[in-house]
Amino acid sequence: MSFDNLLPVFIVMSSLVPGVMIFFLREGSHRIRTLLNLLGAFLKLLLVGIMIWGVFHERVYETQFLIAPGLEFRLHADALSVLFVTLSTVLWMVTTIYAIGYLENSPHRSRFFGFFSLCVTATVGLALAGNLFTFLIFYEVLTLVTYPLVAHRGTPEAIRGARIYLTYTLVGGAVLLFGIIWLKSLVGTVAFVQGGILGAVDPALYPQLKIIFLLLMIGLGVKAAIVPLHGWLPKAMVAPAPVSALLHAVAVVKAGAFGIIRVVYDVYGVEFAHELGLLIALGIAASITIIYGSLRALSQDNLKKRLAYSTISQVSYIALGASILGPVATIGGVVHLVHQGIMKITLFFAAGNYAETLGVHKISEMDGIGKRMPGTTLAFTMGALGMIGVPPVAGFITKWYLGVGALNAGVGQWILPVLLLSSLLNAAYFLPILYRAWFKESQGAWPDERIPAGGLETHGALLWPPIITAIMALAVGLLAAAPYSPLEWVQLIAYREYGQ
Amino acid sequence: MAEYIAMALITTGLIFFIAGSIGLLRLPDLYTRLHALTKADNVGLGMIVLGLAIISGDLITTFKLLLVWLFVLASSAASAHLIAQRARRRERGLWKP
Amino acid sequence: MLSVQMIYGLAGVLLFTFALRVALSQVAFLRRVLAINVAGAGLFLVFISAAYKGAGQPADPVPHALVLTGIVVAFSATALAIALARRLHRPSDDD
Amino acid sequence: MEALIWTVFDFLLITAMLALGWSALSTHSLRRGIALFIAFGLLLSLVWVRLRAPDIALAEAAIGTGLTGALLLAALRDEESAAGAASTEKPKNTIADYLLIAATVILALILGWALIDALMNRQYSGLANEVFTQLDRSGVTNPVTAVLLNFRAYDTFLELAVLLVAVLGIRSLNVSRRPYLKAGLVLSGLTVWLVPVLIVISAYLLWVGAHAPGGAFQSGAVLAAAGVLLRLSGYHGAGLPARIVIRRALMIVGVLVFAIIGLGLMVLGRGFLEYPLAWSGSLILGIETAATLSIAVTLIMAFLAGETGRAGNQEDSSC
Amino acid sequence: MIDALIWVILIPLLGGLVAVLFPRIAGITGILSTAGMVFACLVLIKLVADSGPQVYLVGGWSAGLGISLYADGLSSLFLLMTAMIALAVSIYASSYFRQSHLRLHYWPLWLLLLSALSALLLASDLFNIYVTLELLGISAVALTALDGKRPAVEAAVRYLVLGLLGSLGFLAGVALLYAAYGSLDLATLATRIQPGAASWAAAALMTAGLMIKTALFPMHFWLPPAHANAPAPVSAALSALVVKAAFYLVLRLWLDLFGVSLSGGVSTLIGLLGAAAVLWGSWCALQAERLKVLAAYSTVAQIGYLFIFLALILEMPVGIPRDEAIAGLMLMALSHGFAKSAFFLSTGIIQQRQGHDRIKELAGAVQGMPVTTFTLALAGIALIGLPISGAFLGKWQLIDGALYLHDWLLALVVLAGSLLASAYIFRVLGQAFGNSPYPTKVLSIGMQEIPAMVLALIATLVLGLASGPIWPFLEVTVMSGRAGM
Repeated sequence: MSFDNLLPVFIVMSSLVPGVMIFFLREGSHRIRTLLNLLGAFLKLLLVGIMIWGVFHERVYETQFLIAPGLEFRLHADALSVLFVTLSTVLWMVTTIYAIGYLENSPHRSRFFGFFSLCVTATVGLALAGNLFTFLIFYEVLTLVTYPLVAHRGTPEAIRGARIYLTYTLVGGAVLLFGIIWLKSLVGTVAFVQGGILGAVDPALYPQLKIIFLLLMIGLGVKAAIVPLHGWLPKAMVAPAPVSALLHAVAVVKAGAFGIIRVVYDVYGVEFAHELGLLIALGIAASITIIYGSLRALSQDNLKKRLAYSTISQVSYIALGASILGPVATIGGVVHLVHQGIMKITLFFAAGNYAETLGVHKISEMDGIGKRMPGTTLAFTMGALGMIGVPPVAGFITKWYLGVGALNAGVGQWILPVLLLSSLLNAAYFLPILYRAWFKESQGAWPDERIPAGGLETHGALLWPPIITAIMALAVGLLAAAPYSPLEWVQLIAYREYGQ
Repeated sequence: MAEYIAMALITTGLIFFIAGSIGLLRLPDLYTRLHALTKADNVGLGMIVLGLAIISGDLITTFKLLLVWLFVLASSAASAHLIAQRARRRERGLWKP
Repeated sequence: MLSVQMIYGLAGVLLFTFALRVALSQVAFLRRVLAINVAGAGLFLVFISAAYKGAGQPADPVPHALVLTGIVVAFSATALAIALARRLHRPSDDD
Repeated sequence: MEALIWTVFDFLLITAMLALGWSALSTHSLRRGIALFIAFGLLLSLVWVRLRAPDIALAEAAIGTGLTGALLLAALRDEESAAGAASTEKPKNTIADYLLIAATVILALILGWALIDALMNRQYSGLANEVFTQLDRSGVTNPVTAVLLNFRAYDTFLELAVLLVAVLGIRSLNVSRRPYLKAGLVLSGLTVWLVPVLIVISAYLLWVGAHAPGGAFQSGAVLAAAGVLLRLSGYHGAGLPARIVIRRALMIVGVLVFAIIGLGLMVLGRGFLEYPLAWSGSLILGIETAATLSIAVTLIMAFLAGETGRAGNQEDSSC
Repeated sequence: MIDALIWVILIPLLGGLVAVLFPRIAGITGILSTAGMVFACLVLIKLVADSGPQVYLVGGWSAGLGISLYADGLSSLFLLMTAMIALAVSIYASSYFRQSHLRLHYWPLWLLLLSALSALLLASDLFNIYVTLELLGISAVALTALDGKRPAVEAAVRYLVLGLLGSLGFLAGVALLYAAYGSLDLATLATRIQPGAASWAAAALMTAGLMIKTALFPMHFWLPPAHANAPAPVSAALSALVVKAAFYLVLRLWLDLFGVSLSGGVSTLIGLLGAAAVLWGSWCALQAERLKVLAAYSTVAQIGYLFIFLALILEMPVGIPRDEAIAGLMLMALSHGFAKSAFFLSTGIIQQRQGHDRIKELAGAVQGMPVTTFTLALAGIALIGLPISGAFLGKWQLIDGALYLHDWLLALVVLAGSLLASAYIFRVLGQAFGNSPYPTKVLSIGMQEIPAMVLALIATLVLGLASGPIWPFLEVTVMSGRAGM
């Protein structure tokens, strides 16, 4: 086995091994824990860098072995997976730093960071999965390792939220499993191939294929929080901020969206899916989710709840992009995988800072918070503007490409209104926050001020991550045309997908 | 000749058995039943053994048969005694004329 | 046409099924044990009757051996069952 | 004429046996039930004789009826002594009972049909011929013993293990019982007189097993009977050796010797329990002797139900 | 070399005798002899893999007159599982029983139970199977009643009675078959047996008897009390091995004997019973208030899966899908064996630590012992059938086979069963996230926690990722096995 064959495994291992080691650390020894965490993160980053370079030069990184007859465990690096891997690796690293600061001297940290690393391991694994079987394995593992993170606080509501989360995701997993096995028993393979594997299927099977598509979408939609399968997401808000950040920006929700992209492009093949008329259905579901999420977000006073509903709506842009035929929309959708991640993680970091530093959880408590915590609030603002789609922040690019793509595909007449409306709604539920934060006077004392004013507004480990991600969000927007920028990369993906 | 004697003996033995069984069924209380059973059966068995011995005609078998008879005698006597003793201890099932 | 094998075999079947019925119905534990023993005897009867080859030639010894084994096995089970029952009736219980 | 007599005899025998079996299970008093069961057993051994299975007749009379009966009676004795352990039997003739009866009738019909089918058109005569052709290579002349201790010795080996396991289980429960009171003159006299005889008889049965009905089980059962007799007439140890280690040794010696001989043969490059023809007779006798001891001890201990006379000793029970 | 077959039986048996004679060294004897068993099993596996199924004529007499032992992929794999679990359980037990006087009785019975298992798995002579069944049943009952507490003894009584009824059914079948076909050797019978009243009745009786012994719904009611009231090492063995041995016989009989000539309606019935068992068992597990009761009911459910598998296999024509289904069944059975024993062992640790195993009150306990909790979690994952566990691949095969036969009902039952399973497993694991203080020690009782964890790891990672070799092994050794002879 050459290095190229092992690289995917190494990338998975680079967070698995530290994770397992962390489990067996004593609670007290946080220096070693931190060391292990960062070591793993850096190593992963390094390996991913190599992989980016290699994939760009069309090198093949593939690990596979037979688990059972016809069931192949296959890790494979193509442009799309590299995109997701990079995203999760970078954000995991930032989040780890954040979490170290966030969880300082709170109990059960070995458990927390152990599962934290396993969580990113699962994410990376399903990003690199080379077929639906492997994808399913990591998809379920992801469920299992995120459950303890959601339940981490151990309060009754935390456990309840975790149970709801688990119920949704396990049922989803079962449906997915059923769909995959059915698909395999029909066509014999479930490998990811650019352009899909169903080109030459006997038309008699089309009805069954439609049902299977539905099953797969349900199974993935649960994690992607597509209405009406989104119920778990607001409940899972009880988790600590870094967990929410990771869940919403990188791990769980994204896993679902990523899976949808995989199924549409590399299993069914976008043209074939279009022929079957599946894309329309997906598009409608996505649009509904976008609008519904935004509407619900409006009425939330709890900051994290509002962010949660905004996630529901934002993630569906990815599904929407996947549901529109043509490379441009594809670019819009896939690139949003990255953009939404960066922006949303910024927002959650900021929200976490407010809660940790000043005990602010409600939007109504945020008056004048901008003066108290300028750095954090700046980052928050950046993320919010990006979400609304204000150029030049990343979000704008997504919406632009989606719009153009829709027009090219000739479905503009109903996609554009959706985009417009959702942008308005985004503005409607973000701008008031910004207004309160910057322009209102604070009403006296903060609910629970832990860190005295003066000096740094909060712990460095809490302050820098949001700022960094905010800068990223701006950068990917400004430098969209630069080589190796997400957009460039996604265009590479799209044109490989459409064979142009 | 011996045949007929044997037959006769066995038949009488059987008759004794029948008598004993009838006694067991008909007699009023435990002691009388025991009486009927042991007496009749032991004699009956003895006669049958004798008959069989004559038929078989060789010594070893005769010896074995006799042993059988002795054992049955001993055990039935002992068991009868035990049963009677137990009943006696409980003073029950005694027949009042 | 009713051969010896058959009548004894059928007798065994009768014994088996009847005893089975008793064993399955609501009865005291000892009676259940009794019933299981009788049922076993019924099966042994089926074995042996199948082994019977008529007055002339000797019977098939294999079933005989099997039944001998079976008898001992049945006894072992019975003994254990009775010991369990005794344990339940032991006055000084739950020590 | 003779055939007719036989048929009549068969029918009488079967009817009597069935009647006894039936009533043993359906009388209301358990005690009577057990008594009838013993009678049933004796009649059954008559059936075995009729079907030319004398070995089984012996075993049935000794183990199947004698010891089992003794056990049941002893258990009954305890049950009656235990407070409130009255037999809890539901009143009959509920719906469930009728259903059960129907089910068993159907089962009986199916089984009967299957059996007739099996006996009517059987193309395969069973293993009798093979046994008799191989008999002279088995080292014994009694075919049943040949099957038990040579052809199917492995079964017998495991069967001894079953006996051992049962007695180990009984031992682990260590239930202690009211001791029987010392026997009166007559019984103890009988015992003193009978036990040696029983020992001689068991030895005879053991030896005769090689060429005639008899063998380890019958002889072991007789030996056990001697022990039970002793126990009933108030001897606590029931004639078992007092030293615990020896009891243990006696318990396992049957299986042990069996295994050791088997392994020894393997060491000599033969298969497990693959006797060389020259020795097979003596090997079988050796195994049977050991088995007899184990069986006797095991049966006695089963009867004693692991009780030692030193009752209630938790840490280390009978042996 | 071929003596490996007999050694697997003799080693634990001799160990048992030693344990009777010298209680002082019983514990070490137990560990050593189970280790020996493992070794013998490995030798046997090697043998089977290299040169196909093995036949051993005990006493050198030709099968039929004598008794033959038979080892193929199926039996040798079951044997290996038995030996490995036995080793782990023995190590565990040597610490579990250290303080209690029960050890005096535990070791001999346990070792003899093991030899019974090996003998049963290798037996290929119907009456010999009967004897091994009784040996197994009686030793299992004795072990169930080991701590003379009333509930245990009552459970044991019920267990014994039903076990005896089961063996009677089996014996009746043997009688019929011998009467009809004049042989007891499975291979010989397989060539002689033809459809007919006798064969059908025999098949029905034997299967029914074995179904009682393997506690297939609705004959399962004896299992939960027995398994929930026995000492933990015993429960582990009963749930993981004893029940499965009876199932192995069902499989063996139908693959080698009845399946060859008889077929038809049975599979539907078996499938329905299996489905009912899955749903009912899981449901009861969900209701259970004690951890061990939960585990026991989950065994009922798992047996259901195996029977669903059997039903599918009986439907399938001989060929690749059937072979894969058999392999999947094997994987399912193996991973359940390992997982369930790990689960029971961990439960025992908790019970010893807490003095009870009431699920609602476990919160502190579960967190006090991270390794045990981890073990419970791993075992639970295997019981649910989530990746990465052998059961996941098994369930995959199961659903695959069901779809292959267009048997949607069974496929859905399997899914529902998994969901119920996850519900009752996470009912327990949910307790692991209270706020009670973190333990200072990661490992509290190594001698007990490590064997349990190893078993759980085998059930999940090893069988889930490295089970590749099992498939060709089974295909070579089972399919080319008896049915052809």
